[in-house]
Amino acid sequence: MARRYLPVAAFAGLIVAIQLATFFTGTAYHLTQLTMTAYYSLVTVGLCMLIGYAGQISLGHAGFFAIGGYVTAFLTTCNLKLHPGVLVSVLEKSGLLVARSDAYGGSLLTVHPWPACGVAILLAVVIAYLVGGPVLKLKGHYLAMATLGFGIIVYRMVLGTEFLGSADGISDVPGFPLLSGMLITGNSSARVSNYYLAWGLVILGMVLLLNLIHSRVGRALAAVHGAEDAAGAMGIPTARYKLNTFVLSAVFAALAGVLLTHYNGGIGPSEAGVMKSVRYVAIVAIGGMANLWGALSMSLVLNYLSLRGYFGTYDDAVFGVILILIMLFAPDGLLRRHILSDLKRAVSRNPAEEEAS
Amino acid sequence: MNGRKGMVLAVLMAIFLSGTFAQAAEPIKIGAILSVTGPASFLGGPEARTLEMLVAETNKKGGVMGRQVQLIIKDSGASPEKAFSFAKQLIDEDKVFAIIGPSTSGESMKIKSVAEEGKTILMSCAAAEAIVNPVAKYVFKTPQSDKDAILKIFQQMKKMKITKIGVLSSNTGFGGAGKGQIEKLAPQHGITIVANEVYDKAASDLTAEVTKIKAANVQAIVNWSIEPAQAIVIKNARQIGLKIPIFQSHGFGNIKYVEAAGEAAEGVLFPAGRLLVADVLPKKDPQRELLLRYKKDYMSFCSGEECSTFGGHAYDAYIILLKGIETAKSTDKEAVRTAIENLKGVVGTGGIFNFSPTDHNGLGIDAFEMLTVKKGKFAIL
Amino acid sequence: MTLLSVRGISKRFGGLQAVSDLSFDVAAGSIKALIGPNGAGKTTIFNLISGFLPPDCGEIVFGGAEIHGMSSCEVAARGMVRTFQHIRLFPKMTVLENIMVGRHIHSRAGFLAGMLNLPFTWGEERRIREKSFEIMELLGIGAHAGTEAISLAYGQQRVVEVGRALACEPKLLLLDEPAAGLNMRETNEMGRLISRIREMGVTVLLVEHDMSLVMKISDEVVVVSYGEKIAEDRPLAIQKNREVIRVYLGDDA
Amino acid sequence: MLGGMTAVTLSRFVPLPLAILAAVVITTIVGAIIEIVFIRWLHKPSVLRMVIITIGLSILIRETALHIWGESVRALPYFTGTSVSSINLAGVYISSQILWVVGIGALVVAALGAFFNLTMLGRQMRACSANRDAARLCGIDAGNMVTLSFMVSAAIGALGGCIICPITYVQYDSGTPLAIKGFTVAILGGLGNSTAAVGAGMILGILESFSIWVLPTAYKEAISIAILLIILFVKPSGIFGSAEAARLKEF
Repeated sequence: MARRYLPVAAFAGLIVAIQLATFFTGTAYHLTQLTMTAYYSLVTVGLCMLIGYAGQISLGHAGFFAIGGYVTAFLTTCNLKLHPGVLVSVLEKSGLLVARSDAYGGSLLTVHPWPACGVAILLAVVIAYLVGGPVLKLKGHYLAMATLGFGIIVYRMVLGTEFLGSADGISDVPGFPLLSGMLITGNSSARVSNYYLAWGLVILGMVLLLNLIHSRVGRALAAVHGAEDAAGAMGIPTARYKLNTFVLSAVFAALAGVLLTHYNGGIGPSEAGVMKSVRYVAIVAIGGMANLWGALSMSLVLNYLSLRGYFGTYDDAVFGVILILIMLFAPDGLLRRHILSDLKRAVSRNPAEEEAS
Repeated sequence: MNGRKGMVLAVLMAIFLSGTFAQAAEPIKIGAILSVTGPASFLGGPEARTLEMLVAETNKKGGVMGRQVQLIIKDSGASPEKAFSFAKQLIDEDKVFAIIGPSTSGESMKIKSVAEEGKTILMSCAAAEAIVNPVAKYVFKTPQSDKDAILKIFQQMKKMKITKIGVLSSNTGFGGAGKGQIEKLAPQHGITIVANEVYDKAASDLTAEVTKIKAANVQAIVNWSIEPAQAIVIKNARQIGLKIPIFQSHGFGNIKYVEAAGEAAEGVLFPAGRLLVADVLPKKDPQRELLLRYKKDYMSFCSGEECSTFGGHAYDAYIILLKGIETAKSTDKEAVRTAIENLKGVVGTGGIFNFSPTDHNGLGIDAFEMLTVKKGKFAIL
Repeated sequence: MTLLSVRGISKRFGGLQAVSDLSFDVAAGSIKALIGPNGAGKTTIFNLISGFLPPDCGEIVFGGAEIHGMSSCEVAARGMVRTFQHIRLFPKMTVLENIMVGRHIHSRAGFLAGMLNLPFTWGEERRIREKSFEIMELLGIGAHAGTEAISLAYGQQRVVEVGRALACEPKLLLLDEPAAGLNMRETNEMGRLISRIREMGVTVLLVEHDMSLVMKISDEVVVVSYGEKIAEDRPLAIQKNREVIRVYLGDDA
Repeated sequence: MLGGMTAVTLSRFVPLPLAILAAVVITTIVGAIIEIVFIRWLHKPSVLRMVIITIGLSILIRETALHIWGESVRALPYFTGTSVSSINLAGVYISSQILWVVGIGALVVAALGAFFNLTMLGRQMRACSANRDAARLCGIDAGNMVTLSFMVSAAIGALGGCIICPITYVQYDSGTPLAIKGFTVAILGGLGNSTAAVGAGMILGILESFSIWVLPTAYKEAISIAILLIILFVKPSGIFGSAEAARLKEF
């Protein structure tokens, strides 16, 4: 048990250390990108669960992210004052709606972020079940292409749908009020609280996934991944377990989509793009496929660098190159479990060689 | 404990002081968020090159108010989330004086509130009306409004006695905004829309769409897009034997589309700024000199590449900023912002800018000229 | 009492009639062997019974319920567990973990309980672990608990696979060539193990090539050739059956 | 995309047919180099690995093209006639370039068919796809066959890019959507069946064109993907392929 949670504590320490470091060096602006990184990391660890532990690739997870983001963005910006009706008044009485004014003085009546988030997650779950059922029956490149196809369909839908803003996406999404009066928003004043909130969520997600991996279900998933027919013969409902993991990772993606959309104050079709999905897979691949901590740390580094624009106009190319190199030279990922022993071996060998020479 | 606190204070003081001391000699930082790559690279590419050219020019002349200009270009790849991240970074971290861009309306809309919050001037290079309406204190835009372009087209239609039109638009922000404005303005000008089609911005064949329009028996086609698809529209329309006038948006202002469409482009009508027809403008036109200079400079800077109106938007954004600094005689963001808001008669590539607190675009219908294509070249109608 | 009853099942692959109109019963508490020359369709029969393949026609009744058309995991949940001709241990998992997977159908912590690490799962995990150790001790592989299963010697891998199946506490254990690839000593041990499993109250149906093993441990033998049953009898009688001898040794015999 | 771009660049210096030929040759070489550098030396790569490598490569090629050719749109001139000239076939207007596309497409299919059925090399390649190990035992160098198949498909892709780009233009990112559509058509027709692929391509094109009468045009691209998904769910062997053939190609 301690072994499972020790890294979690260490990671939490790292998060606090980073914040303190930015505070004392007066570079708190780094926290903005780090917060965004946290939400992307949520997608990554969910996907890592699916790829690494259930052994199913998905090249369409940006689709789930976009479903979450777009649903909440649409519901919290669509001015229901313009569409009065029985349904609207019923919703208003039930407290699901909120009247607010936008930044330029116009008054709006929109869905409250909490129910919007609920709807977004629910929709992602339903779609994941509907898509996952038939898709997960496929294998190899058929599975890859089918999930890719799903991602492209979502991309095309948001791009072609007028009420989702077409190519412009949706702007002016309000902050997400939490119970304690905290607000998920990109405003600089709420930077520190949002940073902790986002990473707190990631840590919570990690704890949940680590628990799952070490549970009966995690063992069953590993069995399915290792030898599917034998797992079936042991009474493990392989199809259902794969589907559940797919849905679980879709929920992670959708939740990240919801929260990042509130943080950024908007969402655009680029979040649903194929490149985004490929990027998530690339990060999981470098992290070592079945290695949640690897995926998390690579996500932290790469997303942060990308969001700060370090890769310039080579942003997509960088991820393409990473994918190729990893798949060519280290298909098990850079951060695989025995890297420490590899290092030890290398270290212990070197002095011996030096002595010999 | 006290000692440690004191040390922290001292460090912070040092950082603060070094900041103020350095101010005098430090360059003016101007950030630019442009989609140099990605689906809107045809906007961001020329914009980035134009800015690089202008900044090099300014610095060669000794800078502005004795200070050099430092340009920080961030490639957003047309992703709003990156634009958001970069805007935060430029404002909070680089503490830029102003941001030029983003290239697309979607991105501009998303960082409108970031610029407001960060009290930093944003000179958007995107066209959507919503960027400056409602007016945000710090947000300006340089491209002409869709509305004025459409009004210009409708004026022309009145002259040609056209009342029944078919509308095509791409599914981008530009296309959607144009379509919305056409639908809104057409009834006021006695024009009926009998066919209305939206196509994908990456479409490579639009025969089906133009066939549908042909079936609706219209007197003219209006196509609203900025993508290569606009060349495909005219080609497909002519191929199915449709001979009615075709109007394009000001997004047609790139000679490459004329080249791509070849003979089909002949006779296409579209409103545009005067940049495209600079060499045939009358001598007394106030924009002529600036336009010719931009064309020449851009071509020599980019080794032979023709300039486009998109680069012009960045050009205008930059010269308006400089004008603002010169007028305000300071680099105080607030003072410059007020100065820009009251600028009148600034000659740019897109027209003559007259800003006011309620108009952060500053261009009117006279910014447009009705153009056509004659023998593979743009010409004034 | 009959535990498993196979009634007239057939299976066709394209132009090949792999199994045709096959019927036999397995009595509770017995060891039954399924033998036949290579390509007789023995593994296909196993696949049909254990739900890996649906039969084209016919019925399979297990413990009083019709199970044909059920998936392999449903069949397993009803208490029929199989092993594989080519060992299918779970890679990257220790012997202990492999056997713990066998306890799957006797535990119930799902996705939510697992993620939340609910208290009831702690006791459940402990019981899974205890039971798994018990089985490993029984099979004499307790010392390898922490070893990666597929790094063991071949013979031990077979034992682990049987152990994993036993962890399911099956009513009926299907063993697909349990002695394949084992040496003489290991084969004898496997024979003793199978007899012991029967003594524990588990019914066994096995496919095996090693005739001495089959004749030593089975109560009854079914002989198939080209997908058809040609004999079903006690081992001694089978050894004297002319048809069986003809099938195995050719027409000249 | 690569073929089209190269042809456009070359057509400034040499006559059109020569430029296209050179573009096809160059792309073929690039295809071979990619196979040799990235695929050949991998020892029994898993399909997942191959798929991910291919996706990575497509991104890399696209980004390289962006940095070589920039973001602008290019086009080749029409082979015959101009962009407005069209041929009236029983009241239907068809651009002459369409006839070129159809004609060359038919030629390529015929040539492929002949190659696979009549030449030794073609038969060897089919043997490799059916059973790599068995083919190797028969003395066929499977590695060379894979390189060759990469070259052939690269050449055909480049040729396709050249003949279609006067109509659709070519840009640095015009390859990816075509690749997905190509995969859809290949699956639809059953992998490894070029005649059926042509039929499948026509069906897909017709469905897409008609879809705009029912659905908003912007969803047109999604249609082909949706069809791909449905085919994968219902009959992964393709509508023209047999289940037996598909099982042979199971990975």
